[in-house]
Formats: sequence, C-alpha cells, structure tokens
Amino acid sequence: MISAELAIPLALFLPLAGFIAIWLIGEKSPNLREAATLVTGAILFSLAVIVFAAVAGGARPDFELIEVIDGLPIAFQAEPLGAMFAVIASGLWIVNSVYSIGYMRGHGEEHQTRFYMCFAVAISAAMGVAFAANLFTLFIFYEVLTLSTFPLVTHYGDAKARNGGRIYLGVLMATSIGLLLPAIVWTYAITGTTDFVAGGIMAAHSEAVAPIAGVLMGLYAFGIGKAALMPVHPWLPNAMVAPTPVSAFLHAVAVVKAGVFSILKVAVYIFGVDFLHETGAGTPYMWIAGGSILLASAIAMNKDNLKARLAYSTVSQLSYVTLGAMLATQMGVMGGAMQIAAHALGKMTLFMCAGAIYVAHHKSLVSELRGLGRVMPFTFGAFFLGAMSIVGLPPMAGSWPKFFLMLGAADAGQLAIIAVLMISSILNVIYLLSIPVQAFYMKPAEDGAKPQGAENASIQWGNLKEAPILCLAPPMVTAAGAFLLFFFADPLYEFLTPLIGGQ
Amino acid sequence: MDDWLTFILERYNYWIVIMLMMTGLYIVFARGNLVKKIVGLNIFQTSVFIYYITIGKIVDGTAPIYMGGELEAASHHGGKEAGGAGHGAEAAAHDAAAAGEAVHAKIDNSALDHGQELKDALKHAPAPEEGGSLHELPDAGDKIANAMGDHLGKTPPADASGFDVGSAAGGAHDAAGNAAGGVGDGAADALHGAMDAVVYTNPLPHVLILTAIVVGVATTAVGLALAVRIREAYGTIEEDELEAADEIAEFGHAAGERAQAEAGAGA
Amino acid sequence: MEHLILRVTTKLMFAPIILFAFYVQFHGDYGPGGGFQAGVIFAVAFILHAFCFGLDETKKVLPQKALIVMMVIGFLFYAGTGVVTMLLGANFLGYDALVPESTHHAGQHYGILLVEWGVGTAVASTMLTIFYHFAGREPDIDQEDW
Amino acid sequence: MNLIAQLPVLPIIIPIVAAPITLLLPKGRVPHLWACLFSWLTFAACIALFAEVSSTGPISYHLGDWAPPIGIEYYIDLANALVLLLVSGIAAVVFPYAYRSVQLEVDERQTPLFYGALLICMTGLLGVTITGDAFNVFVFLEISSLSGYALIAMGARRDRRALTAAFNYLVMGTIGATFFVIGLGLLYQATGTLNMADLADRLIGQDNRMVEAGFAFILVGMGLKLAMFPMHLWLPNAYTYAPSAVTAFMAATATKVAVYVIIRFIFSVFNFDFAFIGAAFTYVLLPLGLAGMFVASFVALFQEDVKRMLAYSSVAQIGYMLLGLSFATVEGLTATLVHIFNHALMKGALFMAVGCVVLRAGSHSIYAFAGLSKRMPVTTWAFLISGLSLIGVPLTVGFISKWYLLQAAFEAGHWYAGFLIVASSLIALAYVGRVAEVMLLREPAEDGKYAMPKEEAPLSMLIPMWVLVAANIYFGVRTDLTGGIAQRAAETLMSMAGGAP
Repeated sequence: MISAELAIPLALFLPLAGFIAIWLIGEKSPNLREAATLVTGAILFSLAVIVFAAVAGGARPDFELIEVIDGLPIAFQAEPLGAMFAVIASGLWIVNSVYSIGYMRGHGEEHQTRFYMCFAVAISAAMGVAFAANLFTLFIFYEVLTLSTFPLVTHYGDAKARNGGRIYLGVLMATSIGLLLPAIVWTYAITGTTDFVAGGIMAAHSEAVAPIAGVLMGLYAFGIGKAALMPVHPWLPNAMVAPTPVSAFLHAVAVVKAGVFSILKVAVYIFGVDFLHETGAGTPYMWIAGGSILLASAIAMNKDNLKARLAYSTVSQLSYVTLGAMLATQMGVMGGAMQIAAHALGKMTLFMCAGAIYVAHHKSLVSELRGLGRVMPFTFGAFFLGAMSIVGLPPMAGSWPKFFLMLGAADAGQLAIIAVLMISSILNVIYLLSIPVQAFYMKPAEDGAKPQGAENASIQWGNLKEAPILCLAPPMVTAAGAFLLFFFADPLYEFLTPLIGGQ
Repeated sequence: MDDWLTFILERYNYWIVIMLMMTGLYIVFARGNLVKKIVGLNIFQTSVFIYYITIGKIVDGTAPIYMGGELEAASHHGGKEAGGAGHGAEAAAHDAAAAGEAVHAKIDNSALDHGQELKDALKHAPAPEEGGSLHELPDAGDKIANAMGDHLGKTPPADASGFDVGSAAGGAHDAAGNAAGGVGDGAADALHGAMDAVVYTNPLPHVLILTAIVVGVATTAVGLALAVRIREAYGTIEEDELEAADEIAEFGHAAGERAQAEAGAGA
Repeated sequence: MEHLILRVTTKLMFAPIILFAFYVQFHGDYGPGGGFQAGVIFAVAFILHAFCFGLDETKKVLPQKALIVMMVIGFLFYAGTGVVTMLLGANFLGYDALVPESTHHAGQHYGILLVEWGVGTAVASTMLTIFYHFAGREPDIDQEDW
Repeated sequence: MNLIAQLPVLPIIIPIVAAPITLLLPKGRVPHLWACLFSWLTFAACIALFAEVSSTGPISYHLGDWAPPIGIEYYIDLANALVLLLVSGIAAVVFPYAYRSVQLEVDERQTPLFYGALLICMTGLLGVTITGDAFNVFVFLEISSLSGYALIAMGARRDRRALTAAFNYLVMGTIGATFFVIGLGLLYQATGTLNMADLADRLIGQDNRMVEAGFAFILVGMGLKLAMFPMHLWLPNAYTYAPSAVTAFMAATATKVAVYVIIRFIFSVFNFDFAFIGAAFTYVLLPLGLAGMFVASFVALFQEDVKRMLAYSSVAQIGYMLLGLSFATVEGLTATLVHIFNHALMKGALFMAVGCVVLRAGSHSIYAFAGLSKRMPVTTWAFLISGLSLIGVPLTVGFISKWYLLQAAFEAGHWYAGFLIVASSLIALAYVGRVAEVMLLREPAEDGKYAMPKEEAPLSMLIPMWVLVAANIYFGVRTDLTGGIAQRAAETLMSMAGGAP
C-alpha cells in the first residue's frame, strides 16, 4: 500500500509518465497507446482514492517539491475539497478516456496521439490544482491546465477551431495573468504568504485587507476565468468546436471544475468564510453569480445546438458554486462543494450522450432529436437521468447541492437568492428535460433526414441504432453514479465537514 | 549690468562650447546627407572636447612638463594633485605621501588604460605622455608631502572650505563650480603667491580627451565607411532618397509577398 | 612630369617625417608625445607618399596584409606587457614588476616604453588601413554623382 | 601569478587578447573555433569571479597597481557580477550558435572580422560592467558600440537596410555616448574625480545645478543607449537587419548593460539625498517605463516581421526594467535585476529560434513561420517555450520576473502599475500568440517565396538554443541565483544610495 504522502507526487508524475509512454508508442500501435492511457488512469484513480481515504481518516498528507522564491514553494497538501476533486477528476478521466477511444475511433480523427498526450498533461495539471497547498502552486498548475488543453480545443486546426482556440486561450490567459496573478501577488504582498490555511489568512491582516477585500475578491472571482462567471464565460461556448470528449473533459472532468474549485479554495482557505461574511466582500459577486445563473439559463434556452445549450447550462451551473462560496455561510460552501461533484457526474453524462448521438447519427441540433429516443433509448435514458441531476430532482445527486445552497441562502438571509435558485430550476427543466421528452415522445420533423425507426410510436428493439459500446457505456456509468451519489450524500457531507470548520 | 557682462564674459568658453554643440546637433538632425551628418557629429563631439579642455585650463598655466629641480617638481605635483584629482583639502592633507604617489597613477594610468581599451576598438592608442616623466617621483613623496602641507597651510583659511581649497590649489580651473567661482579665484591667487613657482594646467582632462578623440576618430571612420557602403548599395547618401528606396523595396515587395504567402498558406 | 616638384619634395620629406615620428615616439617618455601621435605621424609619411606616387606604389612598400599583422602585433605588444606583469605577480600593467629590485621604479620606464611602442605600431597601421580602405575603394560612381 | 588575485581582470584580458588574433586566422572554421574557445574561457573566468564575489564580498582590482581614486579600479560586487555572468554566459552560447548562421548571413571574407568584432563587443560590455571608473565606462561603452555598428552592418549581405540601420544606430549611439561624456565632465568639474566610489563620496551634499545637469546628461545619454522609450527608434531596425547571431547577442546583453549602468550611477554614484533622483524616478523613469511597456508592445502587435516584433518587445521589456527601478525600493531593484537576467535568457532564445528559421526559410517574415511546427518542430518548441516565458507563464523565468515586479509594485503602493504590468503582458500574449498560431495551425507554404524543405536547423544551432531554453525553465524554478543574488545585490545598492534597505 502506498502511503498518502507518496501518492500525491505519484499522482502528479504518473500522468507525465503516461504522456511519455503515449508519445513513444504513438501511432505504431493505437491499442497499446490507449492501454497506456487507461492503465495510467486506473493507477491515478487508485492513488487519488488512497489520498481520499487518508484525508477521510483526518490526515493531511503533504509534499513539497521545490521552493521557487523565498517563502513560495511549489507544495502540495491534500484536504477534503482537493481530495474530492482529485477523485472526481481522476475517476471521470477513466470514463472519459474510454469514451474518447470510442468517439475518436468512431470518427476516424487525426492526431490521436497528440490528443491523448495533451489529456495526460491536463490531468496531471488538474491533480496539481487539486492538491496545491498554496495559491502560487495552484496558479502554476492552473496555467499548465490552460495551455495543455489548448491543443485539444484547436484539435481540428481549421479556421473555426483557430478562432475558438484564440478566444479560449485569450480569455483564460487574460483573466489569469491580468487579474488572478495580481490578486495573488497582492495577497502575498499583504499577508506574506499564499498558503491555504483553514479559516483563511486574511483575517490576521484584516486592517490591511478590509478596505480592498471587495476589489480583491473581484480579482479572484473574475481572474479565475475557468469558473466562467459572467462576463468572462465566452471561452466556454467557444471551446465547443473541440471534439466531444474534450468538451466533456472541459465541462466535467477538469477545467471548469478546477475553476470553481479554485474559487471555493480562495473563499474558504484564503479569505475564510467568517472573514468573508464580516467584510461582505462576496456580496456583489453573489449577485453577479445569481445573475449569471439566470442569464446563462435564458441563453441556453435559445440555443438549438445541443452542445451550445449544454455549454450555457454549464455556465449557469458553475455559478451555483461561485454563489455558494460568495454566500459566505457554511451551508453555502457545502452546497458549492457538493455541486462540484454532482455537476461533474451529471454534465459528464449529458456531454457523452451528445457525443454518442453525434457519432451514431451526426445530429447536433436539439430540433433534430425528436423521435430519436426510440432509436437510442439507452443514450436518452442516460441523458434523462443526467438532466434530472442537473435540474436537481431527486433521486439524483444534483438535488443535494441545491438543497444546501438554499439552506445557505436562508442562513445568509438572502431570500432573493432562494428565488433565483427556484427560477433557475424551472428554466433547467424547460431547456434540459425537454430534450429527452421530445426525443421519446415527439415525431421527427417532416423535412430532413430521419433515422430509421424514429417514426415508430414505440421503441422497437430491432431498430435500435446506438453508438458503439465504448461511447454508450460511459454515460450510463456516470448516470448511475449520479443516482448512487444521491444515496451516499451523507458520507460525502461527513467527508467535507472539515471544510466548514466542523470535525 | 556689469555683473551681467562679467557673468557672460567670464564664461565665454561655455558659450563657445554650447554654440558648437548646438550647431553640431542641428546639423545631425537637419541635414539629410549622411556625410554632413557625420560632420555634424564631429562638431558636436569636438565641442565636448573643448569643454573638457577648458575646464582643465588654468590662467597662466603651462604644459605639465618636467622642469628640473626636485623641489620644484614636487611642488608641481603637489599642486597638480589637489587640482587634477581635485581632492578636498582634508583628503590631500590626510595622507599626502600616498596621495602624491597616487597622482601619477591617475595621470599616466588613466591615459594608458583609457587608451588600452580604445586601441582595441580601432587599434589606436593615445599617448600617456607624462608616464615617463613621472617615474622618479615616488621617491620624492616625502617632499611632496611637505610641500603640500606648506601650501595648504598658507591658504587663507577664512574663505576656504576644504573643497574650495582643493580645487583652488589645483590652479582654480573652474572646478569650484558656479557657486564657488569667486572663492576659488581668491584662493587661487593666494596660492599663486604662496607657491611662487610654476603653475600648470590640469592635464587630466587632456588625457581624457585624447581618449575621447580616439573614440571620435573611430566613430567617424566607421560612420564614413558605412556611408561609403550605403552609397554603393543604394547609389545615394541622401536620407530621404534612402527612405524612398526602402519604401519602394518594401511595399513593392510586401504586397506581392502577402498575397503569395496567403495563397501558399492556404489561409 | 607635372608632379615632379611634389614628388621630389615628398622624397626629401619622407625620411625626416619618419624620423620625427620616432622622436615623438621615444620622447613621449619624457615630454609631450607618445605612441598615438607618433603612429599618426608615421602613417602620414606613407599617406603623403600615396598622394604623390599613387596608392599602388605605396602598397608595394607596405602591403595591406603587413598592416594587419602590424596592427595585431602592436596590440599584442601592449597587451602582452600587461600580461607579463601579471605573470610576474603584479596586477595588469603593474610595470614595477618588470624590474622589481629597482629603487627608482625603473620598471615604470621600461613598461611605458614597451607599451608605447606597441601603441605606435598599432596606431600607424590602423591609420594606414583606414586610409587604404577609403582611398583604395573602387570608384564605381562618377565624381559628379556625389 | 596568483590567478585568484588576477581574476577580476581576466574577463577583459582573455577576449581582448584573442580578438585581434582572429584577424590573422584563415577564413572558415578556425576563427569560429578560436572565438568559441575564448568565449568559454571568459565565461569560466566570470563564473569563478562570481563565485568569489558571492562568497567573499566585493572585489576591487587596481589596474597597474595604482590605488583608486587615482588609478583605474575594477570594482565587482554582486550586482555587476550577475551581469558579468549573464553577458559572458550569453556569449558562450551565442558563439557556437553563430557558425552556421554566419556562414549564411555574413560575407565569407568578413568572418574573421566578424568573430573578432563579436569578441570585442563582448569585451566592451564586460568592461562597462566591471569597471569602477566612470570615464572607463564611456570608453568600454564605445568599444562595444563601435564593434556593434560594424556587426550590424555585416547583415548587409542579406539586406542592404542593415547599412542604414547601422548608420542610424551610430548617430544615435554617438550622441548618447557624447551626452554621457558631457555628464561626466560636469561631475568631474564638480568633484575632480572620476572614480565612482570617490564620486559618490564627494557628491554628498552637492545639490547644485551642475550636478543636476550632469545627472540629466548621463540619464539621457544612457537612455539613448538602452533604447529607453521614446529614444528607442534606432533599435528595431538595428535588431531586424543585423545577422541573427548578432541580434541574439545584442538583444540579450547590450541594452541590459546600459540599464545596469543607469542603476550603478543612480545608486552608487548619486544617492537619495538628491532631490532630483526622486524626481527622476517619479517623473522620468516611471512614466517612460510605463509608456514604453505599452506603446512598444502595441507596435509589436502589428509587425509582419517576427524579428522586428521581438525588437519592439525588447523596448517594452526595457520598460519593465525601468519601472522596477522607479519604485526605488529593494523589491523594485531586485525585480529589475532579475528581469535583466531573465529577459536576456528569453530574448536570446527567441532570436536564436528566429535565426534557425532564417537559416532554413531565408526570411524572418511571419509568413515564413507558417506551419513551422511541421517542418522544424524542435525550433518551434524552443520558440514557443521562450515565447511563453516572454508572456510570463509559470515555470518559466518570465513568470519569476513578473512576480517580483508585481510584488514590488504592490509593496511600493503602486498598485495601478501592477495592473498595467499585467495588461502589458497580455499584449505580449497577443503578439506571441499570433506567431504561435501561425506556427502551429497554419499549413506550410508549398511553393513560392516561403516554401522550405522539411529540415531542422543543424545541431550546432539547436543545442545552444536549447541550452538557453532550458535555462528559461531552470531559472524559472530555481531562483537562488537570480532572485536570491539579485536581492542581496539590491540591498547593497540600496544601502549605498542611502535608501531604506
């Protein structure tokens, strides 16, 4: 059994070993190459679980790589939030890899080696973000994550991909260098440290921080562009030019999760919930997050392209986490943290379903999906469960974060936020649940190509045309995960309790 | 009115320097002909040479040549010490023997060394003229010290702050600065009387300027060489024509270039 | 024949100019003068020669290759003196190390002579090189065009 | 001979003795190998010197055994030991790199001259850095500049505009140097000494117009040399048309040394008692640094020529250095010293990468970079990594620079400057990203002017380039050498100038 202390550095370097293996194997033997990816993923997941178990036992394993500038080491320390993120990211990475194999082969994509190499670097960076012991380390891996996913976003290399890539890199780098970096340096200049400390580091320097706390929080909230708080969200819809596995990776596994994860970390371990509450620094951003939730939902409703709709749905859902952090109450933070897990599973399912539909039928518009449920019942079944989770309906995992967020809003006395959450749920129902309903119950449009069997009044098992099994199984697994998480919410709550100061 | 006139006339060397300097700069910027630019540059540099030399010039001073008797030599060098290196009185008196020795160091050494590196630039070197003439002097260190002490002692203490004495002792080159001008003169007169010996011009600026001249020659040579090459490459040395030629070359080129590259890149 | 007077005068002047160059060179040890001035005067003799007899004639006497060698040797003479003093245990150009037991700093004397000699050689050859290059450039453009 | 005692003079003696001998060597490989050998020896001497200084403290070396303030003194403390290390290190990398590039870009008959001049240029830069005598600074400065003009003009084989660029540089450089001499003259007139330490002593309390004028002349003169905005107009052309190896060397060292001279004069010769020093910080260095950062970056954004783009970027980066300086704090000075070092690493690597492209494509236009990743992947990655460093991405030296600079800005209370710094790096992101996109995502030209064979640059160029790229990463993670030393140096300089340590 590997100790948790050892597991952290291994989790960082293992994907890089996988990177080299993938590189060396290359196009010579695609099967071997994919095997390398999967083996890496499996080991990585078990490492993350080891860390998770250790953290659950109350340990805080740490590891210091190198001290770059005096007082600024690249150091790692596992705490509940990070351990949870690591487990989610590495676990979903396996699912995503399996799915990628099916998708990329089903599509006959080029540059597959580069694709898997970049994935390996990105997951390593995600692990770095998850275990970062200070803002400095977090920033480093945050940037590595941005850069390593850039080739994924521009995978097709055509004009559209170039444009999407430009926006992706432009927004993420501009916000991180332009806002996040100054925020970190400012924090460092004031407090002399960037370490994540339970209860926050600002409280001890409240005199210096209090006047600028609002500004600083704003720099963090918008500087962490990956959290896609409006108006720094445009990179997310524009990154949709990438192959679907990439979208799934961006939306569920690593990238946006790294963003909201960072926001939570900043709120909890840099500002500290109490300090945030006292200064009210988060309040303006709470409203912005609330606005972001509603606005993105409204935009999503008007998107006919399935992936675009899901992208805006992500923007909306991410703001739940930001909202939770900015509520500056214990329940809010808890809701935000659980939202990371719940949304990962739910959105992963939806994206993989979208990809599966595309692989099987080359449909990407919502309006084209009518009746398709009769041909792809498993896919749309999974989609339905995922959508339920996102909306927040029991018995899916997504219902818990909503519950905690409402509790948090009530604690904070922000009744309007509760209204926002309610309206948002209704909008979610409209734009997400309508899709499987249409697919199962409505006839396809008169014009346009109709998949054989779509017009049947009921599912005829002989006519099924599902995506390849490697594309189909993963969303079903994650949908099942979202279902199970509903029942195991209590262990997760217990696990995350230290985050909000409990024992 | 008189004050004004005196003020202006006393500083005639500065006016010359400034006029030359501005003339040179004006030529550099206003003339399009490259050779004329170099001429302007030369005038500009020369003004600086003149400036350096005039600040080392002493009324009634002579060239710093070895003149005979050891005592006399000692007194020159004592004087030169204070002026050339411009030590404050305290500094000079503090360790006159050491300082005396250091004098020649500055003189021939700076000449040599400035020269050394320069020579490399154009394989020239300035002449450290005084080098040889001073070689015996360290022996006379004690005497220098004594002479120095005497001179300094005789300097009217009333209007001599350490700094003023130092510069004045050197023969009142203008080192006293604008503010200390009058004081310096007075001190210098006093010293003249006291020394009753040969006063000579501070040689250090000359040595520096020798170096600067070498740099100037080198610059001119490189500049003219470039002008010749430009003439061969472009057929003109008029700046506006050069710019026009480049413009034609660039845009005649660039338009086609872009189209070609776009086509090639399949953009 | 129109240059006859000039040429004869040049021939007469050539040797005295060189001689004066050497005087300035060595007297530089005691009074105004030294390698830089001497080098220029030395070069002037040859430049005068080139004016009256043509550059090709001068190049026969002092070919350009030789000038480069002179330049390098002159410089190395100078730098070499410095290096030698370093090898003898003093600092760079610490002439006293040349004759360490001297009571009246004879090393200074020798050192400066050596250095000046190198300087003179280098300056003379550099001046001539510059002159050769400018004067020897093929005039591929008509005079009027300048 | 006691080698340790003679160490301070070796970085000057070694190359200056080697340089003239290159003229006598036959054309071809030999001058190059000769110059390489001596550049490495110089580097070794500088390393030894640096080790000596960092362990035993400042060294003073008296030329000709004449004690300062009369004799010329070489004075080496941590600040200039760092710059010495930098200049000689870059030279040690550029010299091996130069061979193939020079073969293509410089007339063969001129190669011995080229290497000789490059050695002299290096000597001059080392001399400026090492000397403790103000007039000596001028002399060495002109040695490096004169050889620099000649080196730039040698680019005329590929593009005749190199000649005009060199001429303009010569005019501006000479004016700058002459201004510097005027400034020295005024200081000499005021104090009667040229030794920097002695000058500092005697300037105490002399807050008169002559000293002020002297300072102004020195600042403007060096401003011209270091291409301080708006006196940078000579630089883009000079860097664009010079042979690649020269650009790589000069971009990495020449302006840095000039910045060092400004630092040396402000902190070691003048001091904070002078009101005009504070005014210079507030009204000259700060606004000009900021303006340079933005205007030059912005101009760089629209360049079609990658070399020129990088040249403008250099002007912008100089803005960072001046900005760090203008905070007048230890942190700011540390940031400037760190950035001097780091920027040399990144710009050296970038210009070397451009040199590799020029070798194969024969052009440094951005169109020649189309699809480069498919033709010269090794060069492409070198360019990308150093480009990321220029932007300031973590794990590269650029990030370290930005970090120090930002920290200095916030601690000095100039928080707006902090945001302007990052805003300017975003422009860097845009122009580097533009080239990166062309390299990675465009298809290479199949025919026409920019078509080129799918062939990497030779190893003799790749290895030196990757040494610098590796340094970009290494010093981005280990900052003991840059950050630690720079901080100690900054503290020393600051205490010399009488500022708060």
